[in-house]
Amino acid sequence: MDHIRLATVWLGGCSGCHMSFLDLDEFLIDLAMKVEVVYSPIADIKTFPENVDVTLVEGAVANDEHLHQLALIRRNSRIVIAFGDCAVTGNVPSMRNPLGSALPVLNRSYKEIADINPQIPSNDGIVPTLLDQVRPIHDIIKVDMFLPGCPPSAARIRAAVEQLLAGQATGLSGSDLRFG
Amino acid sequence: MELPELHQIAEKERASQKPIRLRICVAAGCQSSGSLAVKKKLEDTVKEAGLSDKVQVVGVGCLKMCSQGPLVQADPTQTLYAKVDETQAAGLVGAVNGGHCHCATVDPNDPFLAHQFSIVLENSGLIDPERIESYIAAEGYEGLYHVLREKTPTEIVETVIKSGLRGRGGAGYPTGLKWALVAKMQSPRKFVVCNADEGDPGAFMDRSVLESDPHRILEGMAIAGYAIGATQGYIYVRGEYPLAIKRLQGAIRQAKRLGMLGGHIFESPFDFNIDLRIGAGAFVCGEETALMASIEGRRGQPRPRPPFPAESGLWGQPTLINNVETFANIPTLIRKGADWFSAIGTEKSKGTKVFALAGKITNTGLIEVPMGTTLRRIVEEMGGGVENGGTVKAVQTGGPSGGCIPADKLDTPVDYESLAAIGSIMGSGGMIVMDQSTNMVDVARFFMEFCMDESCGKCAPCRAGTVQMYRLLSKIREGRGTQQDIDMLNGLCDLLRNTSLCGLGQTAPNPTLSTLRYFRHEYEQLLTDSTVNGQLPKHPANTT
Amino acid sequence: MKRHQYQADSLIEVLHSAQQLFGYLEDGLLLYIAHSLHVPPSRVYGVATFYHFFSLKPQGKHSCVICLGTACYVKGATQLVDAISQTYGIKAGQTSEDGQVSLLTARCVGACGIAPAVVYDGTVSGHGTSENVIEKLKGWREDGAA
Amino acid sequence: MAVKTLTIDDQLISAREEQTVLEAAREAGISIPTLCELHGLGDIGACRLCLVEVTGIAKLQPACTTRVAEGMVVVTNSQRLQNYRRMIVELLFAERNHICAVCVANGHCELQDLGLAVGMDHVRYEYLSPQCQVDLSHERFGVDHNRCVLCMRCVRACDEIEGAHTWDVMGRGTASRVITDLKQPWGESQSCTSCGKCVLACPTGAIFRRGSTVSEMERDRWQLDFIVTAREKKQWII
Repeated sequence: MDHIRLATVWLGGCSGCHMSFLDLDEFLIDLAMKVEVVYSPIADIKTFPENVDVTLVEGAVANDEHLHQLALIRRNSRIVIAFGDCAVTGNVPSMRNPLGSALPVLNRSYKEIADINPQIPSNDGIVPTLLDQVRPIHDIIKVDMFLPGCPPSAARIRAAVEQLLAGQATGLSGSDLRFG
Repeated sequence: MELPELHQIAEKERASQKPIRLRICVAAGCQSSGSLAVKKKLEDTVKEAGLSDKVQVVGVGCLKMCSQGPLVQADPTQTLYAKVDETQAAGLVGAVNGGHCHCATVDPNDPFLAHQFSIVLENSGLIDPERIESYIAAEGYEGLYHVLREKTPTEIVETVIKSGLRGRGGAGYPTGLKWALVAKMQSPRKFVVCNADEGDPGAFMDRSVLESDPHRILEGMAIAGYAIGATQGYIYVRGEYPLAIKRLQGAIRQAKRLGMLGGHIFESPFDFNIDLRIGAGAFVCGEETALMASIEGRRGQPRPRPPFPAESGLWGQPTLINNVETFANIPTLIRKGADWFSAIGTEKSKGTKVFALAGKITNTGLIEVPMGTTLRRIVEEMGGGVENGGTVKAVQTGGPSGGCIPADKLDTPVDYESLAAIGSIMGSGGMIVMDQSTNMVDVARFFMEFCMDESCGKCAPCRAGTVQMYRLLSKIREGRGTQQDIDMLNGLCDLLRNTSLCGLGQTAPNPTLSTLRYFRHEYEQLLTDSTVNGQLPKHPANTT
Repeated sequence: MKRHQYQADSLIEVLHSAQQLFGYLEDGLLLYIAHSLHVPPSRVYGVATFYHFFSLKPQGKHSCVICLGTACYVKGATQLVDAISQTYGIKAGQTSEDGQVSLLTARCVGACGIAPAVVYDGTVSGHGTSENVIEKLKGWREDGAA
Repeated sequence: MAVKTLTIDDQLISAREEQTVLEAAREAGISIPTLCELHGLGDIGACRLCLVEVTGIAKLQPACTTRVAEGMVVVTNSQRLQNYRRMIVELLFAERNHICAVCVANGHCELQDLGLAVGMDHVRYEYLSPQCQVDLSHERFGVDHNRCVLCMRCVRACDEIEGAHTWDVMGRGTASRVITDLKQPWGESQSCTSCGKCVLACPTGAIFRRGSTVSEMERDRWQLDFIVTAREKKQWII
């Protein structure tokens, strides 16, 4: 059997979900027998490849680059999984949403509390522009499976991955659905 | 007071009338077109011309054709003058006195007037709403007299059951059964409540009745009080209707003075008082349990039924709640009998219904027609079709709880069942005509915004659901919606209809559902062609 | 309040009267009402904010209420609101900076026959247009400035 | 004491006539999701999660306010009811800013538990992201409106059990907020007795003990029931 082509992506989030993924410990070795990691923040690959079987997306949609990435991910992936609360709900990054727009956040971080040279960084094409509202990824693209948790525990990730390996992504249930 | 005294008052009132009478509408619609100034001018003109013995100017209630206001009708010729202004006063006074004038008149054979059948509005435009004598001269309070002196409460309830009268507030619950339910409750205190919280945007039937013939409501309520064994009544009236409030206050005062309210009415053992409660701007208070909460001085939030108000209403006591138009039917029904009443209308919907005809229509105003009249007759014949020669696209009945009826369903008769069958409701009687320039998604969004603003916030589906539905409708209206959004909207409609605590939430989906049913293409035209899968939908977040 | 015999269930009537007397319902006034009627302050506040009629902030010298009932809506009442909002930079429910004009909207004033209806300081006027509404408000502002 | 026999989810059950469908179901070990209901407080039937199907009644009935009746046939868990419940829970999650990961009640939250019970893996509705205050003016407690679901338990606990009626609800619709006195900071409330019953009653992390950090806010809900029982039955007074 061919290896499953697996990608993991890190959007607006803390990378905790990836850390939790690493907590799979020895199961990672079993996994390595069956999957090929074709794209990941922990692998040095620059562009998102084509023909990906499964993509785990960590993080919320917070800037315009995330939008483009997601479009590409969806086009090139058979199954997209919202990986962790930020991807599923917006979570902590979305706590700025009640402020209405990105500007108050930028002002606070780059101007009001700046030690030297207060200015909002802007460089078209290099620094991605923040979106006014942070959104869960299913607001932007179709998502095939949701894996909530902040972060999802290794056991929960394993439950989801095993479903995928068995070829039946029926979704999690019971306490594996707990947010937070 | 005995019957001869009542007749005496009527006789004296009729004798005081001059041979020529100019009845000018002083209800709110015509008042805002300046009818009070016209009335003053007419009075002055009569006085100056030395015609005071012969000509009399009377302020009356609604003369129905509101778009032609200020309206003046002359007796005995019955000529109806339209859009009368102060400068025409002299000409008008001259005309009724044998001269001529260039005032615009309405043809008495105009279908708008000719097809009307008046029960509720029988006195509207004829009597002076500020004088109880005027109502008595029109046989007012005679029904109450006979009821109190000659009938038992059970007989009254039976008459109402037999008449087939159904609640005119919208849902159409048989009035007689409601009365019977409260009547059989054993309780030392019971209440009668008149729901005059006419909240549907685009409805002004109840206001016109209250402003044109307030005593009719008092009489109807007193009869109800006798029938069910209540001694206290409340009228819950919208704060937005200052004139109606003023006239009701005056009417209650006069009725008390003449002994039609208070202790031992018409020398019978029956006591009955009525107090006003002024609403403070909350649509949900039209819902009976919310209305009662509001009368008790609390936030107007509904509670689950059962228990129904008939068992446990105001202050936990059995309470009868009917709307203005229902009570307004009672005096005539009692006077003329159940058989007379039940001969009018259709098999299941008896009597007449008052509609406030408005929107993009030539003749805006108040109409009363027998149940079973077709929408086409109302809109096209009586209403004169769309103004400026346009064509009808839809008719909205029942306000935020009702639906939009497409033009090809205009042959539907107006009765409770027929309207429900096509996804609308009778409602309290607002009827808004829309022409081709109206976007139906806009209409759905308008009503959803209304329901969102008016949701009391108590139950979760209505509070949080109306906001989501409003957002989905806005999204679709602004061209950002997808098929998935329409599906989600449908799902929410189903949720609210089946799980909301009160009628507001349960019926809030109706305008959306009916437009989705009959004007789905208007929604689909607005959808973005992008599929969610793989492409970016247009989203405000994506444009930043 | 005396007229209502200090009954707790007369709260809404009392609030009506208080607003008529003072124009709006200030916190101190609400507290006074609460104590006099023996109703919890939070209840008084809850009731006062539930009903659209009651205002907890001072209103402008003049009020302009645009009816947004269905009949008025179909006949373009939202354009009147937009026109005023644009001209004076106030949204529905707000008062202009000079305290002259409060812009309000209503859910049907029952004058559908003369839609769109506008209520200027309590007087209903029919057939409103962006032009005649702005004209009327301009008159008020000039009176205020003079 | 009259006994009524009824059927709940195909199970024949006998209940006392003053019991509600919810109480009868619980005694029989049938769980129906609830949120605004709390034992010891008056029922208001507002959250609509406990709606059940009753044969012969067209409308769904809230189990918490519907009395048992002889021969009644109740279905508590049809596919249709499950769908509605999930939608309602999603609507609640979308209405305020419920960020479980940084909530004092994380792991001890009835809303979170409901998410599991109805099988919610994500929220399909748009998050409304309203601006909400956090009031920390009280020396012992705090209120975070981001996490309030307007169940009115605090209002009822304060009114029915403590008798202070410090809490009420202001505004209407989705703009409703729970308030203390004249919407003043809780710490300045004249009527509050600082009894903490509202803290015990709150189903989410909206009302909490100050100093609690993420996941630390646990409550002994039996205390409320204990107080009510003691007051009503007076069984410990000689």
